[in-house]
Amino acid sequence: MAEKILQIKGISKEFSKVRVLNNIKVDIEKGEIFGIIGENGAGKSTLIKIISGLYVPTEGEIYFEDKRITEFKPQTARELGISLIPQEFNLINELSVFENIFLGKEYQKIILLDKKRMIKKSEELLAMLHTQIQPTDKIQDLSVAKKQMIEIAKALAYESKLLIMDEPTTVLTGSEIELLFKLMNRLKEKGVTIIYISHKLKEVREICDRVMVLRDGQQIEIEDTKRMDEHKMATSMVGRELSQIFPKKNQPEVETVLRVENLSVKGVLEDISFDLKKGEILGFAGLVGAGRTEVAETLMGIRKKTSGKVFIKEEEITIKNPTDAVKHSIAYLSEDRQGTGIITTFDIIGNITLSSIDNYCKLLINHKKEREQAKHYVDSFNIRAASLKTRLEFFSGGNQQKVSLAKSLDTKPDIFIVDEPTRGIDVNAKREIYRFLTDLASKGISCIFISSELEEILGMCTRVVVMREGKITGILSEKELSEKEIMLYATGLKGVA
Amino acid sequence: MKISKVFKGFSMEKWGPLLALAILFVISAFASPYFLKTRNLLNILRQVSYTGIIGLGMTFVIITGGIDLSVGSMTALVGGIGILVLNAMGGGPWAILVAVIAAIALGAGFGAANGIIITKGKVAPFIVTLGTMAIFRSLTLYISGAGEFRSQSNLFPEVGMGYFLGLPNPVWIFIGLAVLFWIILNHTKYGRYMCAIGSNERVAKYSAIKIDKIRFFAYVIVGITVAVTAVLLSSRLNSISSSNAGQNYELDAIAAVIIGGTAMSGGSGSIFGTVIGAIILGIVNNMLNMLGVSPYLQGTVKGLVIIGAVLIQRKNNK
Amino acid sequence: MKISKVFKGFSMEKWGPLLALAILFVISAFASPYFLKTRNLLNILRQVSYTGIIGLGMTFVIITGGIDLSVGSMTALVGGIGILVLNAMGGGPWAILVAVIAAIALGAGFGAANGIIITKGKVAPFIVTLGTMAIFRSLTLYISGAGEFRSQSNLFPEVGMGYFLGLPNPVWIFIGLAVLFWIILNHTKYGRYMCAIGSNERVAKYSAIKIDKIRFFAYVIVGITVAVTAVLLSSRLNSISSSNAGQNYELDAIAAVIIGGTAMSGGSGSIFGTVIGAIILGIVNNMLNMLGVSPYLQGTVKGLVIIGAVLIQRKNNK
Amino acid sequence: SAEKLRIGVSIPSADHGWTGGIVWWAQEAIKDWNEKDPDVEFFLVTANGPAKQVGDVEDLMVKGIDALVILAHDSAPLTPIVEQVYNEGVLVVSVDRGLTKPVEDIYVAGDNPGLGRVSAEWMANELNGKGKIVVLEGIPCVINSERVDAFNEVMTKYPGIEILDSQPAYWSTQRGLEIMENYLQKYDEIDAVWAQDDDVLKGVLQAYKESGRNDIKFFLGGAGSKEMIKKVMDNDPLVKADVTYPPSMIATGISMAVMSLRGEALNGFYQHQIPSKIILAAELILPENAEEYYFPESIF
Ligand SMILES: Nc1ncnc2c1ncn2[C@@H]1O[C@H](COP(=O)(O)OP(=O)(O)OP(=O)(O)O)[C@@H](O)[C@H]1O
Ligand SMILES: Nc1ncnc2c1ncn2[C@@H]1O[C@H](COP(=O)(O)OP(=O)(O)OP(=O)(O)O)[C@@H](O)[C@H]1O
Ligand SMILES: [Mg+2]
Ligand SMILES: [Mg+2]
Repeated sequence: MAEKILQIKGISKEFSKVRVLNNIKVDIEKGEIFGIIGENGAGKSTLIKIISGLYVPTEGEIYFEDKRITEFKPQTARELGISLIPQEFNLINELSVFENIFLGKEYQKIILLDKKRMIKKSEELLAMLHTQIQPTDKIQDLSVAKKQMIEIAKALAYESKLLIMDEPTTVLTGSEIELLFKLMNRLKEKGVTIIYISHKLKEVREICDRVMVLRDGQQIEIEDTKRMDEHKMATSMVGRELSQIFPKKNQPEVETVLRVENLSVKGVLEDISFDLKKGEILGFAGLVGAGRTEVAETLMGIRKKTSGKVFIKEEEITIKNPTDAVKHSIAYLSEDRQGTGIITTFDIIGNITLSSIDNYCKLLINHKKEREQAKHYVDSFNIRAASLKTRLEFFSGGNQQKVSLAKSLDTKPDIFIVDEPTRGIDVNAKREIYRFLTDLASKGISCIFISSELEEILGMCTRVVVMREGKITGILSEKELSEKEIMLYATGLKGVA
Repeated sequence: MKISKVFKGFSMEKWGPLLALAILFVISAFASPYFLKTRNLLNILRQVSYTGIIGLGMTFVIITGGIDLSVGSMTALVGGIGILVLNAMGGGPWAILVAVIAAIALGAGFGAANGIIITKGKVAPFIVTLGTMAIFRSLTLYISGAGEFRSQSNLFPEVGMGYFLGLPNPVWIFIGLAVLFWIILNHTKYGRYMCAIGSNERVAKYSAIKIDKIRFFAYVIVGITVAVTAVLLSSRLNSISSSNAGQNYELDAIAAVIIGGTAMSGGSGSIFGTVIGAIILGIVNNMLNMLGVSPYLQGTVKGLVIIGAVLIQRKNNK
Repeated sequence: MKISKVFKGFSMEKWGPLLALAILFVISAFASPYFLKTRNLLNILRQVSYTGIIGLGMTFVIITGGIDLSVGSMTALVGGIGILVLNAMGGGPWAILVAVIAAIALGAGFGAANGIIITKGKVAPFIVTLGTMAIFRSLTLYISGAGEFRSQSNLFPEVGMGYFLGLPNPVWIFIGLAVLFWIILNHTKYGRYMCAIGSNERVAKYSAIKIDKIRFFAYVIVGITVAVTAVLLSSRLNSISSSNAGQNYELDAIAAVIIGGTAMSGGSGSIFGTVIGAIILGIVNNMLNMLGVSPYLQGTVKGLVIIGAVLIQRKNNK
Repeated sequence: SAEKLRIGVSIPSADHGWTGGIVWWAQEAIKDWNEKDPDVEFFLVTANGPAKQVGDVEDLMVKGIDALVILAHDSAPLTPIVEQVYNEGVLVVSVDRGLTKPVEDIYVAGDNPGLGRVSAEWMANELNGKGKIVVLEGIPCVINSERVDAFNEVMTKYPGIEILDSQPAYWSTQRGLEIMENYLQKYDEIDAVWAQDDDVLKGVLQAYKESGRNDIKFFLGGAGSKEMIKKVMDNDPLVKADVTYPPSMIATGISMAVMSLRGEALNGFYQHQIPSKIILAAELILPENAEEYYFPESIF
C-alpha cells in the first residue's frame, strides 16, 4: 500500500446554490497516474481547480501529504508543489515564451531577473518536448498546438509533486501525445503523481493506473484501468449503453461547391489546391503546425492570401474579411474557442446569434425568436447551463465548445469549416455532433473537417486532405483511407513534400 | 473572486446605482428642508440634463472600450458656431431650426473626425480625444477672439428655458434620448455589436462584425449628443463663453457613466445606470450648495460621494 | 491585422517615439534659431522633468491597466504640506531633509490610499482617482485658505534651481529615476508581474501572482514620483499655489506615457518611450512660444502634434 | 428668524491666485457681517464654470434670498438667470464682470481696461517712451483681452516702445516661469516686462534670476498681491510698482448689498441710496504709498 499524497474527504462545491460537486471521496497515491473522466459539466475541472486552490470548496477537507489544506489559494497550492495545466490556455500574449513558462516562478540574481538562465532552461524544456519553438517567440503568433506544448513546458518548469493535466491533448496529434505519455511515465518513475483528465478514453486507458468516473458532480466509481475498457468507461460516464459512435457516412454528390487553386500565404501556406463537393465531409489531417488552421483562416479572409484563387460554384470570389465569407455562406468553427470562438461575458443567446443576428431582427431584435433558437441548440447538443442567461465564463469547457459550434452553425452555411470541432467534448456529445454533421451533409451542406484525431477523420470523412508544413502532400480517396496511410503522408514519407 | 462576485452580485450590478441614489436621496431629504421642494428637484433635473445627455453617448463609447475627452470643448465649439449661424440667419424660428440642424451636423462631423483617427489611424481613443479636446477649445477661442458668442435671438432662449407639461424642455429631451439609447443598446444589433467589440475584439472580428464601423459610429453618436447639449446650453444661456463653456463636462459625463455601473473596460453597460449616475452627481452639487459646505471642502465631499456611490455597489456584492 | 502588425511593425513599436522626436527636433531646429541654444535645450529638459517624473510612475500604473488622475492635485497637496513642514523645522539643511522625507512619505501614503480603494474596494481606477483628484485639491485649498504656501527657507530653492555637471538638478533626478524604473520594469519580477496583470488578470491569478499587491504598489510608486516632483517644483518656486499648482499634470503625464508608445490597455510599456514622450511635449510647448504662435491657436497646434506623434508610429507599421 | 436678511453670494471657485483671493475675501466679509449683525444670513456658493454658476443661482433662489451678490464667470451666460432673479424683485449686486443687460441694482467693479491703461502709462514713463517690452497675458478670455487691448492701445502712442512678444501665462506662476525662460532665450535685450498678474510675475522674476541676465530694467505685475506690494515697499530695484485689481471688491459688493437692504447710505454721501455703479480705480502702488495697500494677513 503506497503512501497517499492527496486525500480528498467529502468535497462538495456549489456555485450560487447550484451543486456541481457532491461529496467526492478519494485518496490518490504517490507516484500514480490518476484519471478523471465524465461528461461535459460533470465537475472534473471544478474538482481539480479546488485542489489547485482556484476555488474554495463548499464542504469537505483536502489533505496533502497528510497535512490539511487550510487556505485555498493558488500561492499555497504552488508552495505545496501542486502544478496545473488548465483546460483553457493561461498564457500572456504580450510576454514571450520563456517569460510565460517562468511566470510566477522566475529565476533571480539577487533582485534582478536571471533571463539567461530562464531562456536556457526553457530551451531544454522545449527541446525535451521536441517543439521548434524559440524561448523568445511571442505567444501571440503561435498556433494553439504550440500554445498547448508551452502550457506543458510551463507545468514541467519546476519540480512539482502533484501534476494536474486538464485535457492537455485536445489539440495535439498522435506524435505529440506519444511524446507526452513518455514524459508522464518518466515523471511517474521519479515519483511525481499525476492527475489526468481527458475525453479521449483510449488515452486514459493507456496511461492511467486508476480512473475515477464523475457524473453530474457525483462520484460514480473508481476502478483500476486494467479492469476497464473504453466501452465500460463510456457506459459508466453516461449511465447507459452507447450505440455505435460514428453514423453511416453520407455519399457526396458530384457538383463542386468550393474549389481552391494554388492558395498561398507567405511563410505559412504554399500552393494549396483542392475541391469540395456538395454534401461532402472533407477531412484535413496533418501534424501540428501543418497549416490546416491557416487554410481555414485564409478561406475566411482572416489571413491575407498572397496568391491563389478561390471558386464557389465555379465562379471566382474574393474574401477580404469574415463578413465576405459569411456573405458567401461559409462558416468557420475556430479551434481556439476562448481566443476567437465565443465571448465569455455573453450568455448563450448572445453568442449563438452573434454572427447571425440579421436573421433575428428587422429594426429591433426579436428576443423571443433568439431565445427559442438558443433553446433548440441547448436541447439538441444537450448543453449544460444554469440558465440561458448564464454567462459562458461559467460553463464547462465542453459546453463552451458546444455553444461555439452552435454559433457558427447558426449562420446557416452552405460550406462549414470546422477546426477541431469535438475539442474537449465527451463521447456522448461527440456522437451527437457527428450525427449532426452527417445530417447536414445529407442535406447537401459541405463540410471541411479539420481534426487531429485520426479516428474521427476516418470515421467521418469520405476524402481526406493531408498537409505537412503548409503544403498538401496528398488527397486520399475513401478506398485509400487508413491511419497508416495518412501518417505516411503527414510525416512526409509519402507524397510530394 | 471576480467570477463569484459577478455571479452572486448580478442583480446588484443592475440595482446598485438605484440603491446609491435612494440612499443619497433620503439623506438629502433629511439634511435640507429645501431639497424636496418641486422647484429644487426640477432644477436638479435640468442641471443634470446637459452632462447627462452627453453621458448617454459616452456610455456607448465606453462600452466599445473607448473614451471621449473632447466632449467638453466640443460643446463650446458646436454651441459657438451654432450661435453664429443663428445670428447670421436672423434669429427667427427658421433660423433656430437651421442653427439646430447645423449644430447637430457639426457635432456628428467632429465625432466622425475622432472616430476616423481612432479606427483608421489605430490611435488610442484617450490620446486622440485628448488632442481634439485641445484643438476644439482653441478653435473656439480663435473664432471668438477669446470672447463670448452672444445670440441676438430673443426667441432662442425659449428652447432651453421653456417648460412642457411641468417639466423643463431639457429634461424631456434627456428622458427621450435615454429611452432611445436604451432601445439601441438592448434591442438592436448595433447595441449587441458594441458590447461584443468591447468585451472581445478578436472574437467580434472572427464573428464577421465590422469592428471599425461600429466603433466609428459610437463617436459620431457621442458627437450628436454633444450637439444636443450645446444647443440646450447655449439657448439656456443665450450665449457661449469660449474660454470655459463645457469645461470638465468630459469628467462629469464619464463619472455619470461609471457611477451608473458601466465598466470602464467596456463590453457591457447600462443607459438606465448612466441616467441615475448623472442625477446622483446633480444631487451632490445641489446639496453642497443647500448645506452651504465650505467652498474649500466641497471638492472633498464631492470626491467622497463619487467614490462612495460606486463603493456601495461593490460592497453589497459580498 | 493585429497579428501582422505586431509581426511586421515590431521594431517600429520600439523606435516609433524616437522617430517622432527626431522629426520634431529637426523641424524645430529649422523653424527657430533659438531652439538649438544649449540654454534653451536645458530649459526644455528642466521644464519636462516635472511631469516627466510623474510620467514614469504613471507608466507603471497604466501598464497594470489602471490610470491615476489625481497626480496633479496630489502634487499641490504634497508640495504644500512639505513647505509647511519645512517652515516648521526652520528651513535649515536638516529641515529640508525632513521635509523631503515627509513629502515622500505623504506621496506614498496618498498613493496607497488610491491603491487600497482600487484593489480592495474593486472600484475603477478612473473613478477613484477622479474622486481623490477633487479631494486632494480641496484639502490643499482648505489648508492654505486658497492662498499660497511660501517657504521661508532661502536654502531650499537651491535644490530645484541648482546645476550639477552642467545639467539642472531636476534633469539629473529625472534621468536617474528613469534608469531605475527601466530596470524595475524590464529586469525584476515586479515589472514582469505588472505586465502580466495588465494583459490578463485571470492568467496572472492562475500563475499565483498576488494581483492586488502588485497593483497596489503601482499606485504607491506613482505617489512617490508625485512627491519628488512636488519637492522639485516647490523648491524651484520656493512656494506652491494651492489653486493651480500641478493643474493638468495628469493629462501631460498620461500624454507622455502614451506618446511614448505604452498601450492604454496595459500589459506592456516602455519607460524609455515615456521619457521621449515627455520631451516631445516639452519641445512643442517651447516652440509654440518661440514661434510666437497665436495664443488662441496654440491648443490646435499642440493637439495636432500630440496626435501626429502617435500617428507616425502607427502608420509606419503598415 | 423670518425677518433675517438672506443674502446669496455666487462666485467662481479658486482656480488661480486672484479667484483664490475672491473666495477668501468673500468669506472674510461674511465673517465680519456675521459678527457685526446677527440678523443677516449668507449663502456662499462657488462655481467652476458658467453653467455650474447658473445652477448655483437657481439653488440660491430655491433657498429664497433678498439679495444676490454675484461675480459672474462670464457676462452673457449669466445674464438670463440674473435677469430672472432681478425680475423676481431680488436686489442684485453684480461685481467686477458686467452683465450684458442692465439687470443689476448695484455694480461694483475693478477696472480691467484701467489696469491695462495705468500699467502701460507708468511703464511708458519709466522707459521714457522708448524700449523693448515683453508681455505675459492671462487665460485667454474677456477680462484678459480688455486689459491687453487697453495696454496695447496706450502703447501705440509711444512709437519708441516695441512690444516684442505677448504670450498667455494663464495667471499661473509656473507657466510664467516657463514663458519667461523662453523669452530670455528668444530676445537678447529686453528693457521691461509686463506680467499683468503678480502670480505670473513671481515666476517671471524667478526665471530672470536664474538666467543671470541684468539687462531688464523693471517688471510690472498686477492685482496687488501682498508679496509684490512688499517688494515695492522695500524699494526692490526690479519691482518698483504694482497696479491694484483688488479681490477685496467682492467684500465691498457684499457690504453694499447689506447696507442697501438696510437702507443705509455711504457716509459722506448726501444721497440716500447706494450708488448704482462703483468702479474701483486701478490704483498705482508706488513705494511712497505701498503701506496703505499692504495686508499681511490677507492670503493674496
Ligand atoms: N465559475 C463557475 N460559476 C458557476 N458555475 C460553474 C463555474 N464553473 C463551472 N460551473 C458549472 O459547474 C459544472 C461543472 O463544470 P466543470 O468545468 O467542472 O465541468 P467539466 O467536468 O470540466 O466539463 P468539461 O469536460 O466540459 O470540461 C458545469 O455545469 C458548469 O456550468
Ligand atoms: N498567428 C500566426 N502568425 C504567424 N504564424 C502562425 C500563426 N499561427 C500559426 N502560425 C504558424 O503556422 C503554422 C501552422 O499553424 P498551426 O499549428 O495552427 O497549423 P495547424 O495544422 O492548424 O496545426 P493544428 O494541428 O494545431 O491545427 C505553424 O508553423 C504556426 O507556427
Ligand atoms: Mg473541464
Ligand atoms: Mg489548427
